[in-house]
Amino acid sequence: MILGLLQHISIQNLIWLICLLPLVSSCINWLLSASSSKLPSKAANSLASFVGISGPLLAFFSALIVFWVLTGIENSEAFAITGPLYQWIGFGGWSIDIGLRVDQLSLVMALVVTGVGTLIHIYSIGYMRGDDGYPRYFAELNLFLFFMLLLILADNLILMFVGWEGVGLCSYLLIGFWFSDIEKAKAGKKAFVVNRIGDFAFIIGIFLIWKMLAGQPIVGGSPLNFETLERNAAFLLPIATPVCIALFIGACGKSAQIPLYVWLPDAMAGPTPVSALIHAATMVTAGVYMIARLNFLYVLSPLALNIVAYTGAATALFAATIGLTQRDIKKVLAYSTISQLGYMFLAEGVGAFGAGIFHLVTHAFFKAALFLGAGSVIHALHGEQDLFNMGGLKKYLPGTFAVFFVAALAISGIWPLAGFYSKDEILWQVYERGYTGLWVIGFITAGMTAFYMFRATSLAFFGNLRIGEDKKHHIHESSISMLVPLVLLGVLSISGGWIKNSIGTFLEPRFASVTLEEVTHHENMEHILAVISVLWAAHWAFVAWIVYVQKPSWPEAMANKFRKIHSLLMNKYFVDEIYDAIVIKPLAWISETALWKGFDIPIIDNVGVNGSGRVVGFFGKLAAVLQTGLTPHYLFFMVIGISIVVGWLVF
Amino acid sequence: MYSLVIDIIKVIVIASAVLTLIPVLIWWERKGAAYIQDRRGPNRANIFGIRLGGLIHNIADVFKLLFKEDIIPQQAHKLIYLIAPIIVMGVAVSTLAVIPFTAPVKLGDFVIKMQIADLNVGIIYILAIASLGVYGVILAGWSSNNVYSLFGGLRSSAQMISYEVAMGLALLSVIMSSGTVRLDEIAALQGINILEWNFIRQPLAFILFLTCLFAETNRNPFDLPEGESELVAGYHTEYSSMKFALFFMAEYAHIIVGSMILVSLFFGGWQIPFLSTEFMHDNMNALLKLALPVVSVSSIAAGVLLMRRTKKFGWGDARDFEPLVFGLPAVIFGFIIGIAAVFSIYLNEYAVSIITAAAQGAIFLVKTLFFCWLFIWVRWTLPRFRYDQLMKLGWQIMVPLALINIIITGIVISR
Amino acid sequence: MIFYLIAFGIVVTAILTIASRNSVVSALWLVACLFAQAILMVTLEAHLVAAMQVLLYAGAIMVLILFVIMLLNLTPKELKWKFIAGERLILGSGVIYLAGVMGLALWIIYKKGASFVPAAGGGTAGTVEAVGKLLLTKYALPFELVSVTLLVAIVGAILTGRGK
Amino acid sequence: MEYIVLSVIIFCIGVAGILLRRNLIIILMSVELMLSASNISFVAFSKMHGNLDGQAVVLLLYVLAACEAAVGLAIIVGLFRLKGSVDIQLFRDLKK
Repeated sequence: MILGLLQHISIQNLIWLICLLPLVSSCINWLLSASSSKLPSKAANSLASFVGISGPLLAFFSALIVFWVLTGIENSEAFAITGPLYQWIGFGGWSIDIGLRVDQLSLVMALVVTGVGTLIHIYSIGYMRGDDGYPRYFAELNLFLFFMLLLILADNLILMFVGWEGVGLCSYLLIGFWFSDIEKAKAGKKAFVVNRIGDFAFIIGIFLIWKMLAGQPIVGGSPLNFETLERNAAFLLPIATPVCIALFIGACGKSAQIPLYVWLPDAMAGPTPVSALIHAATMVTAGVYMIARLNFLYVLSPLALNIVAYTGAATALFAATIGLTQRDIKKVLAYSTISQLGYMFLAEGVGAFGAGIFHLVTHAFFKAALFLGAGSVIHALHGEQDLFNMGGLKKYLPGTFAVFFVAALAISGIWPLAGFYSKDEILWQVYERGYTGLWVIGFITAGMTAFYMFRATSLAFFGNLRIGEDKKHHIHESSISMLVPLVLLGVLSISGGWIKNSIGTFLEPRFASVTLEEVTHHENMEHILAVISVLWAAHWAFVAWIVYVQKPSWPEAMANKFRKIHSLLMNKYFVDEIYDAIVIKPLAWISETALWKGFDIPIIDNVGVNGSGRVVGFFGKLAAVLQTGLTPHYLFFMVIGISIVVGWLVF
Repeated sequence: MYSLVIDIIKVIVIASAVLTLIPVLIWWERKGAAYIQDRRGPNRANIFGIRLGGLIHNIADVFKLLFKEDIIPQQAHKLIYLIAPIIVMGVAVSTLAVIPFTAPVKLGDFVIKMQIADLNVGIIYILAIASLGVYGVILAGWSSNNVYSLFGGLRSSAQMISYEVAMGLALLSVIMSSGTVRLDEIAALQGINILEWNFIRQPLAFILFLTCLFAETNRNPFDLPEGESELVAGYHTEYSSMKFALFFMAEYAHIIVGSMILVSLFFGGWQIPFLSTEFMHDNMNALLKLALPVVSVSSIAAGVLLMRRTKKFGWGDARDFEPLVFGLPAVIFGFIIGIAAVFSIYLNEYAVSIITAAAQGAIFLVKTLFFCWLFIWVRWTLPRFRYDQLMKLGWQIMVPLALINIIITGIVISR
Repeated sequence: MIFYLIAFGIVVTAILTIASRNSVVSALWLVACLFAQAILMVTLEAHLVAAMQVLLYAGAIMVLILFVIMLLNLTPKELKWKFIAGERLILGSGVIYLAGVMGLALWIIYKKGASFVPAAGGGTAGTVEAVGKLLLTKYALPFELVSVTLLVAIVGAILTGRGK
Repeated sequence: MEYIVLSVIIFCIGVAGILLRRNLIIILMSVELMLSASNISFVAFSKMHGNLDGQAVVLLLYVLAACEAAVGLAIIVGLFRLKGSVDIQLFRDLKK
């Protein structure tokens, strides 16, 4: 039947369908949201959830069909399908098209985004039940999915930037979903503003590319098209370093790397499925994806690649240390996300783009599982997020516990779960390419990851129940609509890593250009390192379990002993305060005294706006003498004017 | 030079013929009304006892109107008050210019079109002139300086503008199916077969046009501009004497001219059913041999029948011999025709042409009079519309119907 | 010769149009003027245009204007011949303007010495078929645009005239 | 050429009417006069150039004249409702 259907649907249309289906359901949900006061809320909500799920689900199926069809094509060059729809901007022989591009890289991303996105949508039905803004929630979530797919499938930088900005907007909307709470609204604003810094750098990067390519005898169509860029990469050699750095700053903003990571922990203010979808699985990986997409550009600049690698490693370690001490379960996961994103950048920085993307995929699975598990816990405890108020939930929430535990094992890198394969691949690539220092950092971070993940698991699910009596009898396992996605994600967390070899070969054509140096295989070394890192992670996981379950007094003691370090970590190295002191305060002062009181009021307001008004008013008063209010007088002037013009023409 | 003379002759003949028809129509209306209301109608006025079935009444009317005092209201705008009836009458008569009365008459090499002016804009000329007709009414109403008159004038102008739209649209479908705007061509195109005349081919247009004609002539059931139960006498309330007579006559002139247009457009004009011009031309002598005895016998029989009524009532004065006025000439006419038939006179080509034309003209006249009778018939049997009903009918029923008709015609002729 | 006769008629009726005290009389003079113009167009072989001039201008537009005049039923005071404010200035300038334009026109005629010469070969008889064909082929777009304009004008007139 | 001069003269008479009269209806009629003046020159040019374009344009102009009359009269009626007069001198609310 599918084959019969496929004969009627061209593959190009299907690609557009992937992108547009979420937009359609978003539009319908916006309408529902706008008219929700007129509809019975129950009907509106069920309609909203139906529409909200069917869009991503159909998009996922479309992506699957595209995948299925395209893997049947032998020729890997023909794999890249671009579908330009129409010219968007055109000038002087240059043009920017609206077009989508499906190749191995974007297809993998699209599958992950639509797949995980669909699961989280289904989860949201249970999680958001009874919320006032139910249709609005789905509308925004669907809109996000649309922009994310646009970002992924775009065939040129400008359209990608549209998606880039769109996901930023949706992130802002969803972080501040409960905008009546001023703190949450502020968190959304913070995410938006911080992202803007990165976006600015991104735009500058695009401009630099444009400037460089202008006037060059480029081959191919639209100059910002990825394909054209790849073919003409040689022209960009002189400015590869600044371009790559500028684009990387953009990636830093979106993917929460030092120094622009500060928004991500605050972004936990949004609903937990949003955190899972946007701030763990999809949007934050946009930077990783962008660098992988532009790998042909990055390989031109070893300096930029090194910057990427070192920034990634630093972020991984830095965020992991903060994660050690956080009390809020979602904050722990947030710092964990930052840390794992650091891993991905580390991989890309050393030139192992495939490993980075692979980690992205597995991370999407287990981090989504962790977040949804945390969401399930929070849901069960009626909004309680403090780890030290939980404990012993294993008994009450067996399903959630199983998934959370498996996902924690996965992220820690225990064989044979998903995280092991991807993280080990990264560490091995780092080691193999000679970045031994970075490998050490990554190795230490892996241990920390295992520790803080099992700290969180232990505090939440083992030991005694520390929650207040009043909330105890409310504790219940989540509904089926929440559990099914959880379990599916758990299964994916287990099995996601087994595709390591096939995904490597699958993605290879995209990264064919990346050959930093001749890589020689050390089979034994790889296995030895793998065993070491599994043992290392397991060791720290066990330590965490001992410390937080068997000897609950130890953490207290440790904290007292290393009071300064602990408070430094507790307060996230005071980064927010430092930013406040060196950036925000001076900026606010300059804005107020110099720009507002010093320039805006006296010059723009008085001279510019009111002054021009006064000048016009003065001449207006002069001209008002002519205005008698009598139509014949106006006609008289008109006739005189026409007579003059006609006289001018005649003579 | 010849053509100018012929034109002048045509104008005089046609105008006088139509003007002669007016008193006949007035008489007919009176008698028709009486017949419909089951009474006798005018039958008192006489000349030496000869009443001609009330026809003498018209002569009495003329004398009355001629010698009546001509009153011009003090506040009236004198010039316009004077001009208005002239406009009405002039417009009514000037439409005659494009009506074809017979097929073109061939006298040797000389072809005379029996049409005063052969304009290439045809129907549009009729519409243009008809649209001027409203000026007479509206100016009469305004210049009288009488509120009722003014209302009559206003109603008339609104009514005429409204119905002109439907009229033009109805005519458009006829023009479309005929492919020409010249009246003579439209009349000629309809042929001698009754089933090909336009009232069969364009039934909706015919009904719409007929209705609009009633409205344009201000006749019942559309006589709101003069509706005597509401506006005394409408726009001619203040008129008297011969000025009133002009309005009065113009109404009947309108009816006659309107009927003529209707006949030309929808009822084959001068076409005699099943007898084409050429056929008559070629076989006129044979036709006369057939027709003349019939005419002769029927004329004598009618005359004898009439004369048998002499002295029926025994009044003892000239009235007793009244039937002789028509009966005797009929008998004499019948005998003359009979003699002609017996001696079988042979007609030359010119005479044949003229007789053909006369027959066609006669048929045209008969058709016209039939529609004049329709006008009278409708007037005395239908009630008057209310003004809003009138407007609704015009704009919401007739115009859409006319448009639908145009669309249907377009579909049919484009096939 | 006949042209000068008609032209004289047109000019006289036009002047009477703007000079009449009573707007009804004025409208009638305008009708006469338009009628005279129609006759002028007949002499130029523009038969359809002439018929349309009578049908549309005299038959429809002027009837509408008369209708409105009568509907408004102006008082005698309204009918007085009144100049607008600043009359001397405008009257003076108007006269100068008229004199100037007419003088200019006459001067151009005198200078150029050109006279009206009809194009050779004819083909300018404005029959319904010829003009209609032109309207529906070459001028199809303006024709449609004018129809839309008419529709807009109708809607506008109804909305404006409906009052409250 | 005579036709053009006639057209110009009629046009100028129309302009004079607009400038000098205070009655709105007469002003409207003056506008119509100006429009018809242009018709004369169109028809004359049509004859002069030996084609029918001028006449076609005149037919379009009639429609525009009808539009103008309809809208203009509607405005006049509205103004009359407002002030009870059609004296153009009364309508100077823009000055206030």
